Amino acid sequence: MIYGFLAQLVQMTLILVLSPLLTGLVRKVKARLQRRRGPSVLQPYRDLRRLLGKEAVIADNASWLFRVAPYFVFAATWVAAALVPTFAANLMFSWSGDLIAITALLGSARFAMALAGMDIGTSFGGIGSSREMMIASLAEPAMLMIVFTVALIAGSTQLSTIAETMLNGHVGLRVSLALALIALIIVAMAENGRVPVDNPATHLELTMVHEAMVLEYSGRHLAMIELAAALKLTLYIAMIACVFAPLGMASGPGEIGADAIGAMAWLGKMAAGGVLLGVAETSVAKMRVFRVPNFLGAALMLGLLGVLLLFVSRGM
Amino acid sequence: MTEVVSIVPALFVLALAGVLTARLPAGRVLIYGGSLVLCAGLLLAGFDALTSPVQHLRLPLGLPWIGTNLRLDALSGFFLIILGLGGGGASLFALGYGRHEHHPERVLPFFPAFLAAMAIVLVADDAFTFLFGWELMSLTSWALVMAHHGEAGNARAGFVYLIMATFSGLALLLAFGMLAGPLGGYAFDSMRAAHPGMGTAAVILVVALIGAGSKAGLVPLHVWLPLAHPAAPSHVSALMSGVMTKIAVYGFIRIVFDLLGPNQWWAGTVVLALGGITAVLGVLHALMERDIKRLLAYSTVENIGIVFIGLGLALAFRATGFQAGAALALTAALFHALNHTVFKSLLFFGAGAVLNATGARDMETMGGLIHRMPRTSFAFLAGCVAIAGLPPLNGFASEWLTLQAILVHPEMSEWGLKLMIPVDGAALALAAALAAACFVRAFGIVFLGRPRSEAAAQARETDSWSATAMLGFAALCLLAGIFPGVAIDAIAPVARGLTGARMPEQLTDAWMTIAPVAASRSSYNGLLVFGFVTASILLTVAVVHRLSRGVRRGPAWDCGFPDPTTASQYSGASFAQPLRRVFATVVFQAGETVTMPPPGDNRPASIVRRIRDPIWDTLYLPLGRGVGWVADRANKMQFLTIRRYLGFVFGALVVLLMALTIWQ
Amino acid sequence: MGLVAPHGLSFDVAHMLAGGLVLVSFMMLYQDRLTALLHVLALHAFVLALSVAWQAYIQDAPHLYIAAGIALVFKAMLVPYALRRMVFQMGLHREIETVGGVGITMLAGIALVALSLEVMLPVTAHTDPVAREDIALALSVVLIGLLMMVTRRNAISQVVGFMSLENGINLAATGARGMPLVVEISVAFSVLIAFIVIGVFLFRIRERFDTIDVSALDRSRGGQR
Amino acid sequence: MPDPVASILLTPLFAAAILAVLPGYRLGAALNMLACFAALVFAVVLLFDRPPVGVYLLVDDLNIVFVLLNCFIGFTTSAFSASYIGHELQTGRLKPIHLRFYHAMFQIMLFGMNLALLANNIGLMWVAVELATLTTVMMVGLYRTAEALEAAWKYFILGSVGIALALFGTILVYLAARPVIGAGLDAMIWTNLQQYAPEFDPSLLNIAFVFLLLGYGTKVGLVPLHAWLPDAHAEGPTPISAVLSGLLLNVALYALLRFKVLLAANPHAIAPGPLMIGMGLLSLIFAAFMLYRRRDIKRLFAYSSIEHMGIIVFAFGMAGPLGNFAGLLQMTMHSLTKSAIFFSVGHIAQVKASQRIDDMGGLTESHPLLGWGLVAGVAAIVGLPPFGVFTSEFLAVSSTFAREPVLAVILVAGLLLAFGALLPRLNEVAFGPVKGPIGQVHASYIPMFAHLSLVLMAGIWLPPPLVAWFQHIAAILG
Repeated sequence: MIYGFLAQLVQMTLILVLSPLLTGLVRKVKARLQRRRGPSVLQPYRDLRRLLGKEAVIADNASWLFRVAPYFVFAATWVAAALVPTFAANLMFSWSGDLIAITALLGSARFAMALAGMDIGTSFGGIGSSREMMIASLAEPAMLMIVFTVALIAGSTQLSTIAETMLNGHVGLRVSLALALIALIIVAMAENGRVPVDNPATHLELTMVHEAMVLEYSGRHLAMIELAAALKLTLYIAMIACVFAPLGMASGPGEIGADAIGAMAWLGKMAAGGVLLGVAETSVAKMRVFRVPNFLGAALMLGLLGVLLLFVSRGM
Repeated sequence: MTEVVSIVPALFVLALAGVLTARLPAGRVLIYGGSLVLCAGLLLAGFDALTSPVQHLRLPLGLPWIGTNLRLDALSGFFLIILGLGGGGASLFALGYGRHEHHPERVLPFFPAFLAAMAIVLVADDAFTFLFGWELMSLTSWALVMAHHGEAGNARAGFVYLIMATFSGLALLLAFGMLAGPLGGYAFDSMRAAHPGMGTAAVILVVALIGAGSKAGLVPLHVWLPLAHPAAPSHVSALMSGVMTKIAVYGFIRIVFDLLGPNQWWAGTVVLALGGITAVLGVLHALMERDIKRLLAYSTVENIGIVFIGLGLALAFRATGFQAGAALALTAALFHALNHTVFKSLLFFGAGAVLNATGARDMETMGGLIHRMPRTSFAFLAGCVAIAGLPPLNGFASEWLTLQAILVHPEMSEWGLKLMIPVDGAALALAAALAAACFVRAFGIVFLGRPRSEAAAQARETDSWSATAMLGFAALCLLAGIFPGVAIDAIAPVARGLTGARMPEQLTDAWMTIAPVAASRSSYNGLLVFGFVTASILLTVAVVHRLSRGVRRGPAWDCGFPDPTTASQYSGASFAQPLRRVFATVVFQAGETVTMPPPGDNRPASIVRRIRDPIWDTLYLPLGRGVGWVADRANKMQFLTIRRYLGFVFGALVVLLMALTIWQ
Repeated sequence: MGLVAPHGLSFDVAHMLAGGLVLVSFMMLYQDRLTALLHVLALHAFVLALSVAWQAYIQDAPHLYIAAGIALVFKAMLVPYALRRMVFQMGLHREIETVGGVGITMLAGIALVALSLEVMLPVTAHTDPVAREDIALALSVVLIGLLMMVTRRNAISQVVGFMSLENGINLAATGARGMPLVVEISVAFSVLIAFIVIGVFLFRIRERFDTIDVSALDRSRGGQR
Repeated sequence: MPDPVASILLTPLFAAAILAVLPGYRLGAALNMLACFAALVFAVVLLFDRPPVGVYLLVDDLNIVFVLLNCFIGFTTSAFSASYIGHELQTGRLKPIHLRFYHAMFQIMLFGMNLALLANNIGLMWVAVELATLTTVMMVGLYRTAEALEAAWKYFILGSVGIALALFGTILVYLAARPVIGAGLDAMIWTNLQQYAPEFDPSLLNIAFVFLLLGYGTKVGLVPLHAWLPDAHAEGPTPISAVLSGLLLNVALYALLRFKVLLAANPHAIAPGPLMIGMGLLSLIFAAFMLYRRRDIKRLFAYSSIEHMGIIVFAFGMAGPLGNFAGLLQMTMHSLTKSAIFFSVGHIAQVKASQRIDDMGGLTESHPLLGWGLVAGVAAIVGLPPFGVFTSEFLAVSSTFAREPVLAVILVAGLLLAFGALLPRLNEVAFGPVKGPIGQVHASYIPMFAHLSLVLMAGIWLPPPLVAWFQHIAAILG
């Protein structure tokens, strides 16, 4: 009981603490690939500290919503991330929300973010929110299709159960799973605002999506948003790992050994994911905003195809 | 039972009182206060009926050899709860809102009558009583739609509405005629007893779907909603959108699930297809809309689509003998119906408050209301989150259940279901995502940003009655979201009555987690999610505020080019533009023409958007034209010479005589 | 005397008279001058009177003589005379009007006679043949009268057509053995009223429109009503 | 206590005689109402002591309904016409001399109708119908305008042809009856005819029915024999429009029903049902389409009368206990509702000094009682609850769909079409901006609301004895 509670606590803190590191890692990889030395992998922590230290300047006509949004975004993302099994499945509260709930929690965070973007009534905030919702309106269904595929194979929408099925069950290689994986990667790109959908580094107004939304933020609010973004990235990579490479994950908190192994394995996967992401981002170019729908539409179609295959002929 | 039987006449008495006292200020308090109390009574009766055994009552009214048969079972009880909730909320809201009504004498008499008619439908146990209530419901609500008959377009709205309503009534009449058989067994019991053949059952099902669907707003029979709902006073719109469409759902369930008995699996596919199309088309329409109440009406269409997806699943599962799944799907549908009543009423209340404050329904003239109307904006925000299907509010709970129902049973042997169920899953997901976008737009344009008109800048917060109603419903959204188990267990008897199975008991779990099948398969705990989010918000705030320095106000940054004119901020149309490019170009043949004068020319640039409703263009316009064409031809028969008319008589005589010779 | 045996003299005469009536109806169809038409109308009524009288004789029903008298006086004399005066007053006596060729109208008439015979054929014979044949012929007279009203434009010729129709009904009524007096009286009575009212109307109509051509009455209007 | 039947027939006659010479319209109107009321009282008395079947007169379950309805609507209409005529006199459209004529004719017309209903002799009935027709022709022509004269003329010509055909049919029936019953009066008495109908010569009956259907059908206003009806309704004084729609059509329908019973009784004769169903549906659909382009409010409701007659004839054609019951109820409700509508329309036309819909608008604003009365009337006539027409249409449609789905679908389509035509006109007249003069008219609302409340009551609760009675009649009609 106590241990289970501790495990849950560890899980939450682990994700929270490590997520900036992952961002830093990705940046570092990109920098190296671009023949730059780049900042240290710990740079994100420093940024956060700096932002927290600054006083926050907010517009005169900002409403309470503008001030609450960052905290809500952060909290929702954090809770969602905490629900993804990292080193061990079947954590104490893992059943309080399944894969669909996680997706929806991220949706709420996005909802709040988009509203905050419109609060000041600037043109850029509008651009950001409107594009963000447009992207989401395709990414979310795609995500749900992926959830369907996985859930139909595992017979559950519960991430822990899915991980165990993938781990122990005789799933084997499946067409629909492959489709789902591709779709999930595309969605993850879009959701985290990475190249080719959006560029987290850019501040060229007309190409911004996420950055345009948060343009008015500063100080601790901005810190919260940055942290939330990092958490989200971690969450997606962890999710991919948990579903498609649950190797080494402990089937449940209990004996220290298994958990330790699981933690090690997880850290490895995260690192690998970060490196791969960096490579991917440097190797492709950002696309125009209105090409994004086709990109995501492809993901949606892939996901739907996977589900249809499962429905029409079991065992694919 | 006795409560209902005493409440309905009381409502009619109120209607009469409304005729007499309409012009007095006391009339408003009397009518709406009375309706509030009586709706509370209906609510209690509904709760009572959920648990207690079926009650019958026969009154010596209507057709003597049939009588007026009333029946109160779990299903009626559940929808009585919906009616009591929505009606009570509307009455409470109207206690304050009605103050701004210019023609109270056109609203007060019909409001209680409308409620009474809906109650009659819910407890009717024979075709005559049912249709009596059904048509009366249409008539009274039509009168309410025509309350502001002076405004442009309302006459047309009332026309389209009443035509479609009568169409639905006649369709149901045909269905009942088929069920009753030539001997006229109009009592529902005899209909249950009679088991129609397959062909007959198919006809009945289709006709009933048309009849109930056109009242509920299924595509392509939805055209009246976006016309009629905005035309009515806001609390009536809330009632029509939040409750009346549910009464239509009730009609469908009562006929198809209860009276018709076992069905074929293809029925499920038909309903699923319609539901999916309705959900997506409805929300797309809502996205393109700039009139706030029309937007809400279209979103009602979307939610009805979601409800019907659940019903279709239930039909499919029931036909394939998978009763647990049927129970799950039906529960999801009913739960969503209940939730929709709550948040749609809330949203229409908010729209009404805004309408009063700014005197406009056009979102493009609003903005920044969050500063002027804090309570309204807060409640409206809650409604938006709920209807967008986001945790931890109730919209998510029911949509989550529906998704679980889609996932619960992939092993289908029928090809139609194999294809239709996953496609509907995609449609549902798409609809949910688009709804989120739609309501970000709605709230953002109306309440956030800077005021786009003087009226918006001068807006004043609404009265405390209305605020109470809105905040109360907002609280309900939260409660239903974090304690979904309560609702599910409450629905269980309904599901058992109609599908022979029920969802597993939910409230046994200590943490109030809901698990449709088993916790290992899928589970959701609204309470915990809510708790975690709140806790971590508080935690973070505490920590961060300790670490960091204070907050300073300053001019907006806006990349260094802050623009004083409010026109520079994003408008509803520009917000919808990316989505319009992505979806509407295909569905609505949307297009835009930009005229950009050359540099140095100081004529204003302009952009014109076109959107066409494919349903209206392909179905209703040709129909209307056809009728007009025939009418013109027939009209030539007027004012002929007497000789011609004699010719007709002569012709008729000769023809009949010839027919006679041939017959002999 | 009760039933007469079929194929007796009485039968032949009755039959001949009825046939004669049909013949006169055809003459009406043929006539396209109003004055001549009125003469034929008089003849028509005269033949009717004869056949009614004959019926009165063979049925030994004195009251039918009254009906015959009414037919003779009113229909064969007064009415044609009045109409004739009207025609001259309004200077219509030169008018020639038909709709569709005479030939076609006659063909239609023949077809109608065939139809009425065909319709009456299956009637079982235990109604005595006199009545049956008479009814068949009366039916054809009625139909031809209607045909006349349909094909003629002029109000007066329409009135004529209507009267020939009434004559046909008279024939039928008298042919029906033992039909109570009520009916004949009512028939004559109604015809009388009808005629008076028509007269009243013609009078009023002429006072408002310079022609009594009925089609001038229902001129097509602009705008919908 | 005088013999009620005789009194019902004689009261109007005496009244007519007096009214013809009585000066002063107030007195005339009062006497008119009084006479009608007396007739109504006697009709009610008829319910309780029913005289024995006579050679000429007959009172049975079937016709007593019609007689009661006739006297009741006659009375309410006379009350309405009192206020209506007063206004016509002020505006000078009518002169006192006309009024004397009008009142006398009104009574004679009622006499004719009651006689037609009470007659036990097909010949007598025919005479009575003819009488009623002629009087109504006079009334229609009352205004002496070109349109009125034309309408009356059209009505007269078509009516006389129709009546002639009906007479021919009557003669044929006599011919069919004579071999069985024997020559003479007996062969024309309803009671005998009904008794011996099975032995009649079927083919004669068939031909007879064709003629009777067309003859009396002209009066009922069945398409394609309807041409006189709209003009007569539109051009005559509104009380007459009310009487035409409310009563005369019913009288003709009654005659038709009687003969239908004869035919139905004869096993070898053609079934009258299909003919009536066909003509009924034709009338319904045609009238529904004709409703669309109407701009004259009285003409509009005249066509709606045709439509409803179509429904009624259809229901009687479908027969069966439910069909006949629906037909009877529909007929009663239609008479009450339509005359109520004409009551309100009459006053509306007087207020606006026009019958054109374009000159009307926003009546619920300017004249709430008239406006809402009209709204209620139209809601009732299109068959919306809580009004009685809903009940009958419910029975008609539902009972048909189980037996003949196609016919039911056509019927529903017709109803919907008619509704779609009436509703926009109602919107124009009752809602929207106020148009035309808004002066108040000295109107008596009692008749209109009396009818409407009756219809309302019938929609909510039908007295069981009435229902039992209707069911008995339905059984008679087979």
